[in-house]
Amino acid sequence: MAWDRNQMAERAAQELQDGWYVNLGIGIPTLVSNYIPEGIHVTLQSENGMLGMGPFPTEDEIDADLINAGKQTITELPQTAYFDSATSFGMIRGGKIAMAILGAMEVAENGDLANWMIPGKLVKGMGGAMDLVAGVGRVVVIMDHANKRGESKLLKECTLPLTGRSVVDRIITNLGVFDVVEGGLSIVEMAPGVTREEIDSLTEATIV
Amino acid sequence: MAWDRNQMAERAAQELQDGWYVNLGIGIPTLVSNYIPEGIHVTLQSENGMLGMGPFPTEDEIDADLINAGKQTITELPQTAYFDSATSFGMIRGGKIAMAILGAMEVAENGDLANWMIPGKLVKGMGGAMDLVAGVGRVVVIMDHANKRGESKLLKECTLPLTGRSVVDRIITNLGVFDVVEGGLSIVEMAPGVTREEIDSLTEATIV
Amino acid sequence: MSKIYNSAAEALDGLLFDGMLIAAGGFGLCGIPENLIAAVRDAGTKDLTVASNNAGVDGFGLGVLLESRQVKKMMSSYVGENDEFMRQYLSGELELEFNPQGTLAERMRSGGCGIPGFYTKTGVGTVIAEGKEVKQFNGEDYILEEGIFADLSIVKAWKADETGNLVFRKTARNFNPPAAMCGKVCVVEVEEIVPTGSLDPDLIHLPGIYVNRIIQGEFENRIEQRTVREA
Amino acid sequence: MSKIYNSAAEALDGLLFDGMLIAAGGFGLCGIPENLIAAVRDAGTKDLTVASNNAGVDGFGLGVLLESRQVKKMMSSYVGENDEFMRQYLSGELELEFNPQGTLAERMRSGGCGIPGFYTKTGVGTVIAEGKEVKQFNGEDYILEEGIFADLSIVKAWKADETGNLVFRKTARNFNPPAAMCGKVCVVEVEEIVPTGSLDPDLIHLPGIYVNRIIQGEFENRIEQRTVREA
Repeated sequence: MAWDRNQMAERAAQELQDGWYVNLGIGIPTLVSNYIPEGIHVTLQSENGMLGMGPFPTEDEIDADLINAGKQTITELPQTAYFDSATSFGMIRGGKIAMAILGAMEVAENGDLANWMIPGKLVKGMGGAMDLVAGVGRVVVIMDHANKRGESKLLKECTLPLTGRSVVDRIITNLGVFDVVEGGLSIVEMAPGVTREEIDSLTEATIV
Repeated sequence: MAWDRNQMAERAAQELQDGWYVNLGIGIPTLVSNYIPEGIHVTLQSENGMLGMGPFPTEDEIDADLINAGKQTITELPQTAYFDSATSFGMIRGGKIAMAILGAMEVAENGDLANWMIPGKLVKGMGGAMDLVAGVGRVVVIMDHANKRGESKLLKECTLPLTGRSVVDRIITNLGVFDVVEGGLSIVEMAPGVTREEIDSLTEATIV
Repeated sequence: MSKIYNSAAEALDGLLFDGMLIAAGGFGLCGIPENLIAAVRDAGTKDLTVASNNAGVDGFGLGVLLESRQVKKMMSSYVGENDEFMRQYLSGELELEFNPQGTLAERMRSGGCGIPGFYTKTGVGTVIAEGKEVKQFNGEDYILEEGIFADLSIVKAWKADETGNLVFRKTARNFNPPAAMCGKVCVVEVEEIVPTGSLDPDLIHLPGIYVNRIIQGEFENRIEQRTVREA
Repeated sequence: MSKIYNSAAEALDGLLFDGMLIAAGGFGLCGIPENLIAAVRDAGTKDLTVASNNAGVDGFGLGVLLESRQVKKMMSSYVGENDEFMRQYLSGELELEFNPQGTLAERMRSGGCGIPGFYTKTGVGTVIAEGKEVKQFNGEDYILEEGIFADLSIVKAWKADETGNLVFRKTARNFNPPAAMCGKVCVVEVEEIVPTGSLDPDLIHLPGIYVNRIIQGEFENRIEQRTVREA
């Protein structure tokens, strides 16, 4: 049984360590905050200028001046600190964020990441993605193993314009967990019931 | 009659314009704040991290956390703002300070300034002087026209290590006011009773 | 010499010219100088280059300057939340220079701090690096990014005192301080102008030296994505 | 995982090694991490390079590390307020790298912000420019200065909450935030540790992400130049 979105997020939450400052991307990565293990305290950064991001507000708490990087209304926590965008990306570029968990369109076996544009389609921009992958200590990608046409998203080389070169450390897909190592990807863990043969047949990247 | 220290400071105060942010160096420049003309409001920057520097404190007001760039105890004003050293020199380097009034050992006719070290003597460092002359909008020097040996401090070329190249706009000495212009220094004003002949005989720099 | 002006139009008087570069604060629709943007539209200034993280939405924020065709070029990290932007961009009427978000913020701060260029790892090996100088530090590649020096900054703050000392509120701070820093002239709209001396000198986010003109604005405070949980 | 330690010695445990680079906050004797400096002296770590605007006075501040001969090199903008410094420097026992004050502050911030180099006009045409790359922007010369990446930052703040969010007081802020940013590890001494939630999130000078360890210090708050006016 391959993992579903929530199970992928739950598995990703196990990557977190106590005391870490973490940036979660839009989409499945956002769900990771629902599964943070007991006893693990992490502080979430929102790159528009906030450490200590809280949950969505109740209707009464909504504040137009308090949004996350996905432009959703959010809340603050007792440890929250606000700062400007130059400071925010200073801490990202400076390696102060221990981990970013991001979505992706493609990952190559050398850790190249593509997650910001598809030529010929609507291009909205990279936002903070290039800064995050260049700066944070560890980059974990969560994505489906294959695209809608059933083609592997773990590739020998990315076909789409890159977000960063050799930046991904670990990939969590619906089929398992993979590390970027010398020579290709190594299997860290397989989702329950998923076989090595399945992974081999659904993966273009070299599995070592 | 050549100007004395206080008259030089008073003359320098006439350089100030309403609304300006200004940095005053140590020594005679500090006296300028005593002569700011009525109706002219200037905000003094202290490069260790303060805008809106007030007068020295009374004995009761002394605060070890409140000093100026000369490490003297000072006070704050209603418009005061504090900031860190990177921000402070960001505004200096970025040209946000309209004018610096500084002391000098030598000024050359092309505006070169030397005011931080004498080889063979005790070298304490340039502090913020190089940043100030490189960054502020207008640099005015106040200094005696001649050194203790009677030699001109307005030179064809500086002999001491430079603080900055072609950075001085105007020089106020005990003999008069001089602008750095194409080809040398031009006389803007002479102290009462000082003659052109006196200036010529006491000035090595080309007077144009 | 008062920094306080009665209206956005008055505060922009004499500062606008065709072909100028304007840096604008805000992230999405949060903390945008909506009054000043409207006044730039009313002034009709043309061929603008606008450095701003986003480009507003249809009919609000910088979207109004796109509708009126006053913008020649955007320098942004994330756009396309409005149809008019995409129409003009795809038809070649609008130039677009993508900047990684952190690079854009740092380029603004650098311009304001007299730093014409800095090296960053962000974008190395991507289209962002094309045409940019690459330099190695400790055996790793970095690209040169240039400071942004704007003709005018338009920003939004929460409070200003009469000398222009500014305080921002929550995530509405975002690009406003770096945008304010990089302009030759900076005009600020605020929710409240307070008497000088009523802000704690230790708690000022942006000192008044960066602020040339101030207006009290009226704010819609529109929300892009209203997300809530059960009470 | 608490960031709060019981003593300066405990807070530095495991972080010190011979030959390391330490960035220290403070301007003159204002806002210096006096408790942590004393603990570094007690630990006896040798061959230190210290990036700090000043070098203390005889017997206080960084002066104590000079007396104990633990410092190999200073990176500073203004020194020589103590005789021991000058003696060691003139006899060649101590290396000294002068940095213009703003360049030093920006080099620290840059290191903390992942910027390995930036261009500045400060020092162009002076001894400071010797051996540094010169590059033209808009026809003017600028020199390349490199970011400082310290092994350890030691800084002094006024208040910290339990997560390390910091607030500084008046001109004691000075080099402390940039010094804090540029260390792999940052240890802070404060006058007061307050409960998390008691600092206003809008009014934090340095977020806790930059702070690894915190101690409550005891402070002499020595004044270098006591200047007063009549009451």
